[in-house]
Amino acid sequence: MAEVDKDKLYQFLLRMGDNTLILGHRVSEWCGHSPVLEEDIALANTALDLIGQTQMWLGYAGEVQGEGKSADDLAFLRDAWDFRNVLLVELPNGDFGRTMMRQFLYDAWSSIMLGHLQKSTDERIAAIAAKASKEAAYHVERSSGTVVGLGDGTEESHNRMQAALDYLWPYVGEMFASDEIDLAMAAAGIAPDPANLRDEYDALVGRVLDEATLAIPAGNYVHKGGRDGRMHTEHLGHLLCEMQWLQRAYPGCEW
Amino acid sequence: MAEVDKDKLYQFLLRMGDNTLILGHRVSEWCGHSPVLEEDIALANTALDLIGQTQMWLGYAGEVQGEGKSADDLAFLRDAWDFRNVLLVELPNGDFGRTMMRQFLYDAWSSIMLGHLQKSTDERIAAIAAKASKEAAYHVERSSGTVVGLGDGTEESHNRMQAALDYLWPYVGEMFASDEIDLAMAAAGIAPDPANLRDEYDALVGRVLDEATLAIPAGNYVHKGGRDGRMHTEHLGHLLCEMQWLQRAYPGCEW
Amino acid sequence: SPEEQHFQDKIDNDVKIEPKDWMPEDYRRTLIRQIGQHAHSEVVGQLPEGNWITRAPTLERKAILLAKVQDEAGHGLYLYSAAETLGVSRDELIELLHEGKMKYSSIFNYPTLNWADIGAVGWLVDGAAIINQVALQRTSYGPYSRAMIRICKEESFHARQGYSAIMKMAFGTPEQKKMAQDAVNRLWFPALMMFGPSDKDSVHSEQSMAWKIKVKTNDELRQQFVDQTVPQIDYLGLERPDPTIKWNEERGHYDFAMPDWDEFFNVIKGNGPCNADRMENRRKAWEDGAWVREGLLEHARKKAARKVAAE
Amino acid sequence: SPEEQHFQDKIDNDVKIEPKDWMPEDYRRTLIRQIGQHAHSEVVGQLPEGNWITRAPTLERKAILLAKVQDEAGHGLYLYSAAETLGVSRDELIELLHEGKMKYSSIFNYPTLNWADIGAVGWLVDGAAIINQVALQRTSYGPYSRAMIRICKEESFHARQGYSAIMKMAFGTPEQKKMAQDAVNRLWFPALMMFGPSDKDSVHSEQSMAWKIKVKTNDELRQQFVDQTVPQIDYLGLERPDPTIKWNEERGHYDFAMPDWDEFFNVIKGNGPCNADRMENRRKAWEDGAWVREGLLEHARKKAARKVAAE
Repeated sequence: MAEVDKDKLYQFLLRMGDNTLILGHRVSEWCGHSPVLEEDIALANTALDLIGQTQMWLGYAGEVQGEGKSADDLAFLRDAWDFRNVLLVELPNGDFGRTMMRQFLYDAWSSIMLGHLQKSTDERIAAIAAKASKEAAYHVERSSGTVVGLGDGTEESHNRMQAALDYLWPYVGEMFASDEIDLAMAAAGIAPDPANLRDEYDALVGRVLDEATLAIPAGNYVHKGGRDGRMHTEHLGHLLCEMQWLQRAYPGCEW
Repeated sequence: MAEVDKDKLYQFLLRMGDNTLILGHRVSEWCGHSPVLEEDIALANTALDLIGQTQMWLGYAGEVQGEGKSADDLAFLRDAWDFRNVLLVELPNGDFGRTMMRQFLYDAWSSIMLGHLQKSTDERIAAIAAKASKEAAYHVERSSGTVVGLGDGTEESHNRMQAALDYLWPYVGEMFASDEIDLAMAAAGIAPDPANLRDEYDALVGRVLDEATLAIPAGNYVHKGGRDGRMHTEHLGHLLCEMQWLQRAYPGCEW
Repeated sequence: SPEEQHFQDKIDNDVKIEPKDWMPEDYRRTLIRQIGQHAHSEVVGQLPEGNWITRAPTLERKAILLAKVQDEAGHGLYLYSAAETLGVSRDELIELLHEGKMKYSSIFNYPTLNWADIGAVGWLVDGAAIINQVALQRTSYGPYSRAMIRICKEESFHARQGYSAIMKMAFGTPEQKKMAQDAVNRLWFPALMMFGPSDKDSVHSEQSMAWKIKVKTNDELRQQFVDQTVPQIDYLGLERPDPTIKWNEERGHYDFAMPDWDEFFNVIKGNGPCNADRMENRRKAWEDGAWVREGLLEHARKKAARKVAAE
Repeated sequence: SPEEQHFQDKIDNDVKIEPKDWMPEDYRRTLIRQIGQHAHSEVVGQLPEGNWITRAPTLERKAILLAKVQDEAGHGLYLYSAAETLGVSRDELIELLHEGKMKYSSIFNYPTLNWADIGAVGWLVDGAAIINQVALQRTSYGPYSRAMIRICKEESFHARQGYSAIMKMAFGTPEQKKMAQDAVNRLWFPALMMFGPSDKDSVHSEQSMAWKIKVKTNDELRQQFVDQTVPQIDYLGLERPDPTIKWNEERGHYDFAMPDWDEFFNVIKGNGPCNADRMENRRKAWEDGAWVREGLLEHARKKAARKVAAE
């Protein structure tokens, strides 16, 4: 493995782990409230996989950082501005359609990204990706199925899915934004330059949305600011109030 | 003023202050989301009055407790089980109808209670009540007007107000539950026995609901557990996550 | 009738009744009620635990809780399937629940108020459920019995995890220990209520015992729960939530106080601390999800039609 | 025409135009647009501050913030009333807003992300607003001018409170200071945008100046804001959010960098960080409240009818 700036690697790992942490949290909010029992099970399962991935990503991030922090420390004791997830995953669930569309847009990226990361020069990352890839492949199969089913369902379900896509699409671009951290990872063979994944993504997403009879909205404005922490949405702070409550209110406990 | 157990007086003050704190918080959640601009103003004003009353009640509670705690310490650094508000005020806002019905049911109690407290043998309490009474009189005038307007409005508004009343009514009784704390306050002339306020309350509420063409639901089950802290609702914990976030995440700051 | 005789003979000889077998209408009705309630309990039971998923204090605790809630939804599925073998659809059962015509376990009408409640739910509530369910593995209706066997395995795992979670709390900081005590104090009597009224007041018991829909009496199961749980409370160093609990050498069992049955019947009637919220939540989920169920159904129809057209 | 001449004479002589006076259609239209946007800004402006009301760190801060938001809603009322004198109803204006046909100040499409943002909004955003509004006290349309006079008094109170709040942060713990810096960094350029595009790119400016709907140019007002604010930033011990800021002895003003006007026009077009959420919130509030407005209206009708019947 080529030499790489430790802080950049740490930032990269935060991006991976914060994505799964925050999305896993959002998905877990559905618990007991989904449209049908099979979906309660599937959503809990997705959240569970994402939290499991978080433990691996943030666990490794803590090691790389070298300040003795555990995955839990990173998850529960940072404030919003230190989170590095893309904005897409912190958006509120909205209706079931918006949740599943967000899941699909993320799963498509994640399955591609993890595929590449299996070939990472960093063995730890390759190992995490190998495990997470299997889950991601299952997730994207499931969420694309739901997007197709609801997009090509009734008029109402079609309209709701189109509205979800319209709302979420401006947040997709951030997953492919490259900065110096990405370039350093790419140079060291640790991770692909996200910009290079876009074609593969567009092909996958295009095929599914096509089958779902949904149209990618016009306009190419991209909302960014999550993966570099420059400007999260207002939603993240509220999410953290809940997520971090116990660790904040009772610091220093074992649970 | 007769001798009174300091801890009982402290508990009594918490009950008063936690009611206004939690209800003020709930009402403030409406900010910018109410049905019409005049209501945004009115709700903000109500919340503001209630927070002002909280400062007085909890400020005095801290003094009586004698551990050097400020009103802010009591508001932001206790966990759910230490709160002594009635369950009614911690219930979620629901629709605007439920919020205004809850407000009316509370305002009616509050205006009566504060009227009696103006004659408290405890001068501090009498002074707080004198100030708060004026606000409460205005609040109950306003909320009863809205309850009448919506109860005796369209069929939909009538049905929604009746549903709100059906949901909230089982929480009314707790405001009139007496325990040894209340009896000690009554014996010392500090506060009335809440049980003795019920007739006055029923007369006021009955008159307004009558005009609103709303029917008090049958069944006399009473939900309790807030004012003695035995069993709050699940809602209070979530409310505190938000309300106490900054004080918990950044302890020991001045704001 | 000879059918009835044959049916009762099978039961008496511990031969399982299967869906296609003849069975008395009352047996069918009683089973539908019992299995349906059991299924609803699994589904509604997601809510009090779900209440803490977003506040789980560590990633591992969150994962454990998610896995548990997922299992419970899965149990709901098995049980609705078992009920369907009796000729009632899942949607019909859900409708009855939402109309207030079917019940679910009264325990889920109590709130989860601190993190230790999550441990206590696993330990006490799942612990009580298992005692019921282990007995029900021998129930006379085949599909129900098989569902119970499957469910019991997972439940005992949950109960162990719950105990380990509350152990952390009981042996933790003073605040954590206080949470654990608070949880046990609040959940003890509701857990005892899970076995139903005393045998002398139990409406359905006698016939159910004869049909082996029930296998042990409410009071037998409750005693078993108390005997198993009191030493655990002691081990945790917590105060017993009922000061009258005392070992009775003669009986070889703990004596204990019965829960407040007035409260129990009030909860059953809908007056529990959370009944209104639980049902509001479930109804809203169902109504909000209508477009999803309809959309997916319509898609399946379209797909089938396209397949037919292509053949 | 003589009417036009008479109208322009009044303007030139600083005689206020009143609702019943003759006025050119374009003047009326421009005023409706400007006052309406201003009113919408007050209403939408409740949202970014409301975002922190439930998290205000002390009771006093919560009270101050509630009072401020209440004032803003009140300003919305005055301004809708001023617009109504021009023959457009509040409901019509709100409908235009919800359809995306009217705008509100682009600043409210930026998020409030930490508690210091609340101080910074009072100090920078209200500070910028006041500079606009002080100038507008001399605007030619009477009701608008009077609304501005009333509003300015309250706004300057808000700006002082905001500054005092951010002072606590800037002089507080390192984390608090970091919050203050973060807030200033994020809100500085959006605050500069509040004065609108540079004079050379401003579409409506020339005619508006002639009609004294505007009294100073965008760039004049922006310079005034910068000159007033930079010393405050320095006093707080915060880094200047724009490293090119520099005192220009010759001009007697600070030099500074213009905001990214591409970003500005994107926000105006609906692509700001919060546009979609703000409008979703406002539309939802309006739709959810329909039954309330209808109910109260119907009650008023009934009451009036009863009164007539009784007479």
